Amino acid sequence: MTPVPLTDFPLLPLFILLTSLLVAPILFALPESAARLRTGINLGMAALKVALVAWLAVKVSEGVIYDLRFTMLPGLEFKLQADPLAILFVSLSAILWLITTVYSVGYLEHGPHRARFFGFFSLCVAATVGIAMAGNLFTFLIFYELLTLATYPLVIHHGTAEALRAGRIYLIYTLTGGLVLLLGTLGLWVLAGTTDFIPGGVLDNVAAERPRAAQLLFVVLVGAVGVKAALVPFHAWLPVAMVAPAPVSALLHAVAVVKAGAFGIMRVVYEIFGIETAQALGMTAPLAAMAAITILYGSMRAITQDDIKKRLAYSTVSQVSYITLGVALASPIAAIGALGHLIHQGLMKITMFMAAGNLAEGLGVKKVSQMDGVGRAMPGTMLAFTLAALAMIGLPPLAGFVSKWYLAQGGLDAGAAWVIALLLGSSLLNAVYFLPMLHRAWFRDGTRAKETPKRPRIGWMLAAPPITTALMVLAVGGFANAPFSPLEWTRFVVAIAYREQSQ
Amino acid sequence: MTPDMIYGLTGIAVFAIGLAGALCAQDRLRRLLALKLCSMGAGFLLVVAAWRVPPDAPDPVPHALVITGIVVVVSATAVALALIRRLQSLETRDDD
Amino acid sequence: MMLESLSMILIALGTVFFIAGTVGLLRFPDIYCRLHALTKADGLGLALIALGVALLADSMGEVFRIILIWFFVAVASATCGHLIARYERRSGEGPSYD
Amino acid sequence: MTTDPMTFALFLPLFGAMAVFLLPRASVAIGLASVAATCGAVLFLARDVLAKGEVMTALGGWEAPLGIALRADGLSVTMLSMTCAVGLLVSLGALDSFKGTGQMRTRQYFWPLWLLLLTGMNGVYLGTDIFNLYVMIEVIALAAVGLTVLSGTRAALRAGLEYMYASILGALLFLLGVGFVYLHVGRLDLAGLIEAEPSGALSAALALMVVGLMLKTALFPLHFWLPAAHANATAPASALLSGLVVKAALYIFLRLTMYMPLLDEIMVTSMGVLGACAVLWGGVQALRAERLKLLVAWSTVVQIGLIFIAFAHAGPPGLHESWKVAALLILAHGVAKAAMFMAAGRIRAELGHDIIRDLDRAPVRPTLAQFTFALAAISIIGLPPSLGFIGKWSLLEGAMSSGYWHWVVVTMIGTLLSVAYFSRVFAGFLRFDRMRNPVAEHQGWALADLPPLTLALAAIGLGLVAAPVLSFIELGYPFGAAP
Amino acid sequence: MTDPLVIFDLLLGLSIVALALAVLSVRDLFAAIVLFVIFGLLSALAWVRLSAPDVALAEAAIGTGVTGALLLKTLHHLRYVTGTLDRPEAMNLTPVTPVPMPVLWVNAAFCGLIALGLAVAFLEAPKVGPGFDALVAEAMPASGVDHPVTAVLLNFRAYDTLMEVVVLLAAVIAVWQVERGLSEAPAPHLGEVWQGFARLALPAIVVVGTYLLWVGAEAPGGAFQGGAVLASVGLLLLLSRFYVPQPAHRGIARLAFVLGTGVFSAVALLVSGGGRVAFEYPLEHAKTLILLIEGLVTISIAVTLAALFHGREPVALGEEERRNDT
Repeated sequence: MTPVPLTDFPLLPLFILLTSLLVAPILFALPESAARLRTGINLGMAALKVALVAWLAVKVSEGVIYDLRFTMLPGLEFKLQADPLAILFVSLSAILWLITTVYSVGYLEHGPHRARFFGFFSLCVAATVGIAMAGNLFTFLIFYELLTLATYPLVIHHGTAEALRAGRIYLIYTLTGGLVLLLGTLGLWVLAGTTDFIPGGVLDNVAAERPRAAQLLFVVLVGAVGVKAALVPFHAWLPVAMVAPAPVSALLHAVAVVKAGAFGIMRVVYEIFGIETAQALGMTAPLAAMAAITILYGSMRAITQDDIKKRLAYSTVSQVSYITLGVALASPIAAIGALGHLIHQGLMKITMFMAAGNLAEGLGVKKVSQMDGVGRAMPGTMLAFTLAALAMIGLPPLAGFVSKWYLAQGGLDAGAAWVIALLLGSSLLNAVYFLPMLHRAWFRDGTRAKETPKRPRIGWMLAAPPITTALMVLAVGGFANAPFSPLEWTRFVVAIAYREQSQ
Repeated sequence: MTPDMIYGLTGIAVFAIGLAGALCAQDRLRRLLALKLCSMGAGFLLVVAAWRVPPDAPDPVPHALVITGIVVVVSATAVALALIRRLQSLETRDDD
Repeated sequence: MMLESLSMILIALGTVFFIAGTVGLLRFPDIYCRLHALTKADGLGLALIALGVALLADSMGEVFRIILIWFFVAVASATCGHLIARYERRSGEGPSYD
Repeated sequence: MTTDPMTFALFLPLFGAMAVFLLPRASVAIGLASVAATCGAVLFLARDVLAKGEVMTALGGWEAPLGIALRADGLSVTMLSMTCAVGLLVSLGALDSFKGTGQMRTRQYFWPLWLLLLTGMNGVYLGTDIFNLYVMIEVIALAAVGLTVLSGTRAALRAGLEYMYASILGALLFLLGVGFVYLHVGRLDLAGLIEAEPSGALSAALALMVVGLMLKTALFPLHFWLPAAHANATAPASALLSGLVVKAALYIFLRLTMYMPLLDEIMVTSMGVLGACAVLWGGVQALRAERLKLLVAWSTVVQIGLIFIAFAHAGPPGLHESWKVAALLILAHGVAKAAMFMAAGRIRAELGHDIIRDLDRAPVRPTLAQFTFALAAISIIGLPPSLGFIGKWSLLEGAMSSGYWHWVVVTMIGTLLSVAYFSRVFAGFLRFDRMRNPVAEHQGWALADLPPLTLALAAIGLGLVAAPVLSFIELGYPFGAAP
Repeated sequence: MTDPLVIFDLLLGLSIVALALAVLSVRDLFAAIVLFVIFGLLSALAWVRLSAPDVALAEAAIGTGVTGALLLKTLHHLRYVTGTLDRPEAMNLTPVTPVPMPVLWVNAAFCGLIALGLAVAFLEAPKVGPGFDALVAEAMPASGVDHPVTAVLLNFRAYDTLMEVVVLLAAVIAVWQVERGLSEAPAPHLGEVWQGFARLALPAIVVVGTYLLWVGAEAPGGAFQGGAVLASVGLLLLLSRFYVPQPAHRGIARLAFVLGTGVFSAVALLVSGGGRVAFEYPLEHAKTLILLIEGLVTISIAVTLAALFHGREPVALGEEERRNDT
C-alpha cells in the first residue's frame, strides 16, 4: 500500500465507520463453519480500526478538521465529524471492541448462530462509532436507531422465552426513545433550522424568543437519549437485558448502548443548547437532580440482587449517571470528571462483566450466593474483578477515584456541595454491594468451588481480556496526568466546550 | 319538465338503488345485479348530459363513453360470475 | 292522407290486441292460457302494427326490413312459447281446467 | 414506427401479455423479456423527462379536449419506474414461486394477467383523461382479481370476489363522477379541470370520484376487502397487489385533488381523520393477526392511512408540498411491501405455514428471507436511513411546522404499533428454545431470496438518495407549483 | 308541458325506477334476472328517446342481452350445483346472513341522502352543458368515417377503445383462469322446434351482425353492437350443442381473443412514425384501417363474449380434478 499523505485523507472518519459496517454483511454471509476465517476478519478489522482511530486522534490533535457531508433531503445533511469529543468516544469503542471481540470469540467458541452474532456485533460497533462521529443530531439519530436494531438480536441471542421477553422490553424502551428523539430532532429542525452540533449550541435565539418551546425540546431530547443512558424512570430495560451473552452485556454496559445515551446527553447539553443556554433555561438543575436520584436508586437496587449480572446492571444504572451528573453540574471541572468517567466506567464495567462471564463459563457461578471461594478457583479473573470493583468504589488511585474526585471538585465549583454527600453516599453503597462479593470470593470456602476442578478450563481468549482491561483501569487512574491519557484528552475536550461560554 | 331532467333523475335514482343494494344485498348474484344497476345509472347520466334539444344532434363523445362503459361492465360481470360459479362448486363440495 | 289514416287505424288496432294479450297474461289462471293469450294476441297485434308502419315507409327497402323484423319476431315468439310450454309440461305441471 | 417511449411503455407489456397468452409454453421467457423491455422504455422516458421536464403525446394527433394525451412528468415517471423495477424483481421472484410442473397452470396465467396489470398501471401513470383513467382502473381491477384468485383456494376466491365487488363499485362511483364532470365542465382532460369554476356538480363529481378511489385504494373504512385479498393471494401476486396496485388509485387521487379546485380544509382534514383511523385500526388488527401474510396485509392498510395523513397535514395552501411527502411514502411502501410479501412467501414456502406463533417451530430457518423481512420492516416502520424514514420525517416535519400536532401524535402511535406487531414476527424468527432438533440455519438459502432482498435493500438504500429522488419527482412541476 | 311526449317520458322513467327497485326486492332470483332484462330494455328505449341509438343498441345487445344470458347461465349453474333445479323458486343459493332491518333502513336512508345530494347537484348543473359538439363537428372530416360515435370510438378516442378491448381480453383470461374443465351443468334439452329455430336464426343473425358492423361507419352500429349480435350466434351454438368446445380448440380460441387487440394495437403503433404519433391514421387510409380494425375487433368481441358465456377453459381434467369439479 502506498502511503497516503496524512493530512490529505478527508475520508478517514468514513473509513473508520466502514471497517465495521462493511464487515457485517460479510460476516452474515460466511457459513457457520468458517470459524477461523471469521475470527481472522473480526480481529483484523478490529485491529485496523484501532490503528485508524489512533491515526485520526493524532491528526485531530494536530488540528486537522474532518468534516464529511452528504445531503439526504434539501437542507438536511448526513454529517460525520471528528472533534475531540468524538475521538474520545471512538477510541473507547475501538479499543474495547478489539478486546471484546477476542473475548467473544472465546466465549462463543462452540455456540450456535455465530455468523449472526458477529454480524450484529459489527453493526453494533459501527453504530457506536457513527454516534460518536455524528456531526449533527440527524446523523446521530440514524446511528442511534441502528444501534437499537443491531443490539436487539444480540440481546435475545439465546432465543429463549426469557430472552425474548427481555428483548421485547428492550425494544419497546429504546425504540420509543428513538421515536421521541425523532420528534426532538424534528422539533430542533423546525425551531432552529439546523441540527448541527456546534460548541455553544444552536438555540440561543430560540431560547430567547420561545423559552417554553426550548424547555420542552430539552426535556424531549434529554428524555429520549436518557432512555439509553438508563436515567431512572427509563432504566427498566437494562437489568432485564442481562439475559444476553456475557460479551454482549459487557459491550452494552461499557461502550455501546448506555454510553451512547450518556454521550447523547453531552452532545445535547453542550452542542445543541450550549451549557449556558441550558442553565439559563433552568434545565440543568432538574437534570442533575434526576442523575442524583438515578445514582442512589441504582445503587440501592444493586444491593439486593443475587444474580451477579443483575447486580452489575443496577450498578451500571448508577454509575452512568455520574456522567450525566457531571454534565448537569455545568462546571468545567465536573465536566472533566464526567468525560473521564465515560472512559473509566467503560473499562471498569467491561472488566467486571467479562469476569462474571468467566465465572459462569468456568464454574457455572451466576449468583452472588454461589461465589464462595471462587477467588481460589479463578484467581486471574477474580483479581481483575476485584481491581475493577475497588476502582468502582473509588479507591485511590484507581480510575473511579479520579472521576469521583473531579466530580466532587466540580460540585464545589458549581456551588453544589450536596454532590460531595451524594458521592460519599454512593461510594458507600458501592462498597456495600461489591465488598461482600469480594469477601465471598476470597475469604470463604465454597462448597461449589470444591466440586469443580481446581483449574477450570477457560481458554486464554476468555482469561486475558478482563486482565487487560483491569490493567488499563489501573493505568488510567495511576497515570491520569500523563499526556494522551484519557483525562488529558478530556481536558482538551472540555476546554472546547467551555471556550464558547467564556466568550 | 324536459326529457333530460326526467331521465337524469331516473338515472340518479337507479344509481342510488343500486348503491343501496350493493351495500346491503347478501346474495352474491343480487349484489352483482345491484352493481349493474349502478352502472346503468351512470350511463343514464352521461347519455342525458349528451342530449341536446332536437333538432340539434347530441354530443357523440359521451355516447362512446357509455358504450365503452357497457363493455367494461359486462367484462367485470363475467369475471364476477365465473368466481361465483367456481366458489359455489367448491363450497357445495366441501359441505358434503 | 288516405294511407296515413289507414296506417293509424291499423296501429291502433294492433295496440288493442297487445293490450288484450297483456290483460290475458295478467288475468289468466295458468301458464298455458297465458301463453295462449300472449302468442296469439301479440302475434296479431305485431302483424297489424308492422303493416301500419310499413304503409308509412318511404322506400321499398324499409318495407322489406319491417317485414323481416315481423317475421323474426313472430318466429322467435313462437319458439319461446313452445319452449315455455314444453318446460312446464316436462316439470310435471299439467294445465288446470277448472 | 414512433420512437415515443411513452407509447412503448404502454404497448410493450400489452404485446407481451398477448404473446404470453398465445404461447403459454414460452411464458416465462416472453414475460420476463416484456417486463425488462418495459423497464427500458421507462428509462428512455426518464431521460426525456430529465431533459425536458415534461413530455406529452396527443394520441392520434387529436389534442386534449377531444383526444387523449399521454403525459409524463417527474411524478409519473417515478411511479412508472417503481412499478417496472418492482415488477421486474417480483417477476424474477415468481420464477421460483411458480416452478415445477405442478404449477404449470399458475405460471401460464400469472404472466398474461401480470402483464395486463402492468399495461393498466402504466396507462394510469401516463393518463391525462379521467374517463381513460376509469378504463385503466378497470383493466387493473380485472387483472388484479385474476391474480388474487390465482391460487384457487376457497379463501382466495372469496377474497377475490369481495375484491371484485369493491373494485366494480369503486369504478362505478368514479364513472358517475366522470359523468358529473362532463355535465359541468364539458371536457374530461385533467388540465381542463383546473379552470373549472366551483359548482354543485363539480363537488358531487369530486366526492364521487374520491370515494371510488378510496374504495380502490382501501382507505379506512373502505378497506374491508384488502386484508383477505392480499393475505390469500400467492406471494408474488400479493407483492404486486400490495406494493403496486393500490398505488394506482392513490396516484389518481393525488392528481385529481391537485387538479380539482375544490379541496377545502374540511375535506382534507376528514381524509386525514380517515387515515388516522386506518393507522390505528389497522395497527390493532395487525397486532391480532395470526398469520404472517395477514399481518403484512393489515400493515398495508396502516400505510395507506399514513399516506392520507401525509396528504392531509398541510391543508390547501401547503398542498403543493404535501403531495411530495405522499409520493415519497408511496414509493417507500411500494418497494418495501413488495419485498416483505415476497419474503413472507419465501418463509411460508420454507416452513410450510405462516402462523406467527409457530414461526420457530420448524426444522429450518429461512435466514435470508427472515433477514429480508426485517429489512423491509425497517423501512415500513420508518427507521433510518430507509426511504420510509425519510417519508415519515418529511411527514412529521410538515405536520410540525404547520402546527398539526394531532397528526404527529397519530403517526407516533402508528409507528409504535408497527414496532409492536413486527416485533411479534421478529421474536418468532429468533426464538430457539422450542425446537428440540438442532436448527439448520442456512438451509433456507435460495436464489429466490435475492429479488426480495434486492428490493428490501433498495427500500433502505433509497433513503440515502432521497434528495435526488425528490428533485426528480418535482420535474415538470406536476401540479403547477413552479417557483 | 309543451311536449306531449313528456308523459311518456315520465311513465318510462317511473317504470324504470320501479323495475330497479323490483330487481332488488323480488325474492326469486330468476324473476330478478328477468326483471333486470326488462329494466335494461326499457333503459335502452329511454336512450333511444334521448337520441342515443348507438348506446341503446349496445345496451340492448351487450348490457342486457349478453349480461342476461350470463346471469341466467350462472343461476342455472348455481341451482344445479346446489341441487335445487326442481324447486319452483331460486332463492338463497349463496350463503346469506340476514341483515337486520334497522341496518337496511339506515342504508336506505344513507343512499337516499346521496341520491338527494346528487339530484340537487344535477339540477344545479347547466341544462345544456358545454360539450365536445363543436370539436367533433370540426374534426369529423379528418376522421375517415361519417358517423360521429364511430369516429369518437375508433379515431378521436381510439386509445380508450383499445383499452376497452383489453378489458375484455383480461376478462376472458381471468375467467379461463378461474374455471376450467369440460364437464358442466348439463344444458336442458330444448327439442326440435328450438333446433329448427336455431337453424333459421343463425344465418340471419350473422347477416344482422355484419350489417351492424358495416353500417357503423355512417349510422348507428359498429364493432361492439355487431360483435354482441354475432356473439349470440355463439350462444345459440353452445346452447343447442351444435358446437361443444374442445381442448384442441383452445389455441384458435386464444388467437381469436387476441386478434382484435393485437391488430388494433399493431395498427396504432405501425401508423406512427414520420411525424405521426400512435393512433394517427393517415387520412387517405383512415376508413380502410378503421374498418379493418372494426372487423377484426368484432370477431374478437363475438368470440370473447361467447367464451365468457361458456365460462370455463376447455381442458381435459385429470380424474382427481374431475371429481372435484362439477
